[in-house]
Amino acid sequence: MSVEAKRLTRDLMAARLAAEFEDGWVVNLGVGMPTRCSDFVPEDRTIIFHSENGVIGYGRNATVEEATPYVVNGGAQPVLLTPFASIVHHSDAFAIIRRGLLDVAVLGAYEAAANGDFANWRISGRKGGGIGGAMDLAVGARQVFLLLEHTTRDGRPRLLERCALPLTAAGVVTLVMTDLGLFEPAGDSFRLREIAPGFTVDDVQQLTGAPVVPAADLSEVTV
Amino acid sequence: MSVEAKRLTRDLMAARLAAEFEDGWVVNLGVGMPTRCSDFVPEDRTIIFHSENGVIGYGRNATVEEATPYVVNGGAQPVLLTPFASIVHHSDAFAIIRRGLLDVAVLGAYEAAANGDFANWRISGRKGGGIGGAMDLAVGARQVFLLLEHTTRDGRPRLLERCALPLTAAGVVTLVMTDLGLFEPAGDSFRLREIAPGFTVDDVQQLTGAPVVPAADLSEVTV
Amino acid sequence: MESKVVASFEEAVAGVEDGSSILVAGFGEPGSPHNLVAALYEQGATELTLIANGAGMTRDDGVITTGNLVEEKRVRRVVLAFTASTHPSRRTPLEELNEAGEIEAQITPQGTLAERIRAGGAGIPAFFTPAGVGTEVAEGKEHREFGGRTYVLEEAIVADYALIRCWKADTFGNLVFRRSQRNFNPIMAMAADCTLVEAEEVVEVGELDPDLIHTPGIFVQRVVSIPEAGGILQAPPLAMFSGRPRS
Amino acid sequence: MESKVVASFEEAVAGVEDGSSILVAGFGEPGSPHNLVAALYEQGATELTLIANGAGMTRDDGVITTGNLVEEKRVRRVVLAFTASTHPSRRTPLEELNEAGEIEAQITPQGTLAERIRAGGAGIPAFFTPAGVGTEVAEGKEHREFGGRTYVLEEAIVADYALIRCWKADTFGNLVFRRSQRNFNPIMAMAADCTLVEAEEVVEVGELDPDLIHTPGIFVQRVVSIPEAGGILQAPPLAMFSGRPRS
Repeated sequence: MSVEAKRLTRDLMAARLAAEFEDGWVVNLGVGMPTRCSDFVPEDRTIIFHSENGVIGYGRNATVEEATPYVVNGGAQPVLLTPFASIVHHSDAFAIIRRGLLDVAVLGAYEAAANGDFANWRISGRKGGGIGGAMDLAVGARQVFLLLEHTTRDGRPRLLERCALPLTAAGVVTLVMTDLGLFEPAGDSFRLREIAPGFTVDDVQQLTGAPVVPAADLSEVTV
Repeated sequence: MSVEAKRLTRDLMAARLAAEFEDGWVVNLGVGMPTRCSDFVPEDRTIIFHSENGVIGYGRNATVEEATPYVVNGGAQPVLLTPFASIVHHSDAFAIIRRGLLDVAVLGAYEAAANGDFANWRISGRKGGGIGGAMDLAVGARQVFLLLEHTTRDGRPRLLERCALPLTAAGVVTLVMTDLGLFEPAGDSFRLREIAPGFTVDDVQQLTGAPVVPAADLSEVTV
Repeated sequence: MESKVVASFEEAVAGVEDGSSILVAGFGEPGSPHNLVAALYEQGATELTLIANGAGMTRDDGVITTGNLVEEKRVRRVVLAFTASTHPSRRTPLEELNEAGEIEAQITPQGTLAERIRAGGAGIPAFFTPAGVGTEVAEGKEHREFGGRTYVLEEAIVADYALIRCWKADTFGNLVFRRSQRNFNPIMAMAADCTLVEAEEVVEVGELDPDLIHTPGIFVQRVVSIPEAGGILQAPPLAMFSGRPRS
Repeated sequence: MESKVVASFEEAVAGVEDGSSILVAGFGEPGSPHNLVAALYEQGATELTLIANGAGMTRDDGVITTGNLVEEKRVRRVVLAFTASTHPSRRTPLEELNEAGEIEAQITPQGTLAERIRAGGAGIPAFFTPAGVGTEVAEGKEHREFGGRTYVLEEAIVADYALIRCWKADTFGNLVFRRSQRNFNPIMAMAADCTLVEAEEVVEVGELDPDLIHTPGIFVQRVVSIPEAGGILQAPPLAMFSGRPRS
């Protein structure tokens, strides 16, 4: 690992994942890092952001001046409405999810597994947890993208062969963005599509709990 | 039967049944004669008429001049809205029914039985039928009132010990208004509470397919 | 974002395949998609499944109804709350085909029908309901007690298409219904893979209050403006008055 | 017809019995009935069951939350989508009581929670849903396949009371919510035997467009005008911004 190598910032991770959204997609952003994605939609695309509280068609996060107590995203943060926005109640918001209308749900996670499982609702050793909308989103959305830091605070890998924590859903993850790169769960390994500038595949492998297989067209993460 | 005895008119039957509604009741009126009841609410009471198509709080039937294509009751007839009206969709209209918020459903019927069963969806000898909202109303409303002619066109009784036609619901009817009087299903007989002017209990018994037991305080039907 | 507005009813129903399942909204006149039904009639698709409140009636005033589709044997199956007339003296084409065994007619209580459609639109495959217990319509279905009361299991309805009529639509497909027009429309819009809408007025995005929109545009695929496409704005009323002379 | 408006939050929560089950609406700040929660806190009812999105947090700015009811052991059971913090460094009173076995905490996916409440309000006792299949929350529950996919049976939630916050109410109890305020409010209003509402504004009947009313007044028992009762109109926002400096 070269001395100047720096992990990707949260904004860079969010922006890179937002670049995956295709024009016209319906997208749900989970609490935490994922909610940043609505700030980074490429200008040539219209994304319909859906949130669990029933806002269909919000846009970027509001500034302190723009914020109102009436419009928030799934992370309860103030956002702006688009002109095509509509509002439904909580039950109908999840009807939309289960009906299969979401092109992608972007979720945070504690652990992502090579087999597409993920865990994001209970911290190790704790009783209870926070499921929120994640289990509905994980089974309802056509794709699940994860956005998480590659390692825990004490340096242990979050990308694993199999999850150790209780699952949120099994076999649903299609793309994983970390501060070290962009990955696809490939069964027993993670396929590394893009890598953070300054890091080598070997650097990434050492911080990952499952085999990392670089893609033939591996490139650096750029936005 | 005295020569001058006349069966009650449809308006009189509707008006008599409407007089049973208590102030503040939520009431659903079935297709046919029952929809007339909203024209005969006593002036000292406010009734919240609910219809299957999601109109909560309509009032009397509209005149030809007042009618709009936008406001109809459960019989698809133009009605007026009250100032406290609200609109929901069909599924929520039936949510209200099943949730138990209706004080009474007034329904038409082919047959009413002494045990509280009734039949109003399939004509004898025909295939298929018209259930409409009747089965939901019959199990959801706190009470079911029936409004029907006492006999068929060829003079056979519609009030029976047991229904011959396929049931709409079992054991739910609490009051039956016919053009001969006001009855309560009493298990094996009908209790006659009020009788059409000019008719005797014996007249009524001869036109009824179950025992008719006059109430101790039997009176004439008046509105 | 591309507008969902198409220029004609023909264009709206283009591509409806033989064998499609179709939800048709409306309760009485309000919210009935007469223009889309007429376009479907012209379009020619056959072997259809129709899901609606009723589909029995034909009219003699030139307005095409689902009854015409039934009469011409374009429908092989119906799911309805009314499969026959409730008046002994009236008979519908549906009833005659049903008695002749030439159509499959499933009758379902109206509230169960609405809830099955809503469940389909909500990704709920089945639910328990009290309606119909102890009657013919519950025969052969699973029964279960909850809290001492008996309920019957009913399965969700989804369909290939929904034909919808609304008051106002924007170009994104957000819909507003006026008064009794709402009825089955919002839930049917949710339950179809392809939702086709005839609107009394089409406006630009941003003109509808987000709090007033009854159907979010993500449920809608195509929108036709009735006045711009030259459709019937209001069909002549059928015998809608209660018969009491009012003045 | 009698008005449903009462003069104070105290009057609204009067009679809430020990052992009651209570739905508390809100998602983040919008639609959270802070004044009714504070009045319930003062009222003293205990042995409560709370059903809400979360009930973990207490605040240090004087705003009373359901977290305070939990902290003072007035709650014996919760049904929530969040029973513990998702941040390792934070701990809530609920989490501590839960670990000590002093409260019964049922966790349920948020969509399942919303649908269970909606089912309760719709007289549907149980339904199948795909959420949670293959995870801990589905353990011990009935599973069934529909169309080749596995679903889990979930039961409806009804409650004695619902605490609701809205934008406008009329004296009949018709309610309108503004934007994200809607969230759980309309479905919780349907699922309670007694629905208590704090409204940012109370108007006369006839002032609200029937097409815009989100909750019909037949679901509502008592209404309090927040400004007239001297309540908190907007609680100070908690840390709601995403952390990115914006200008």
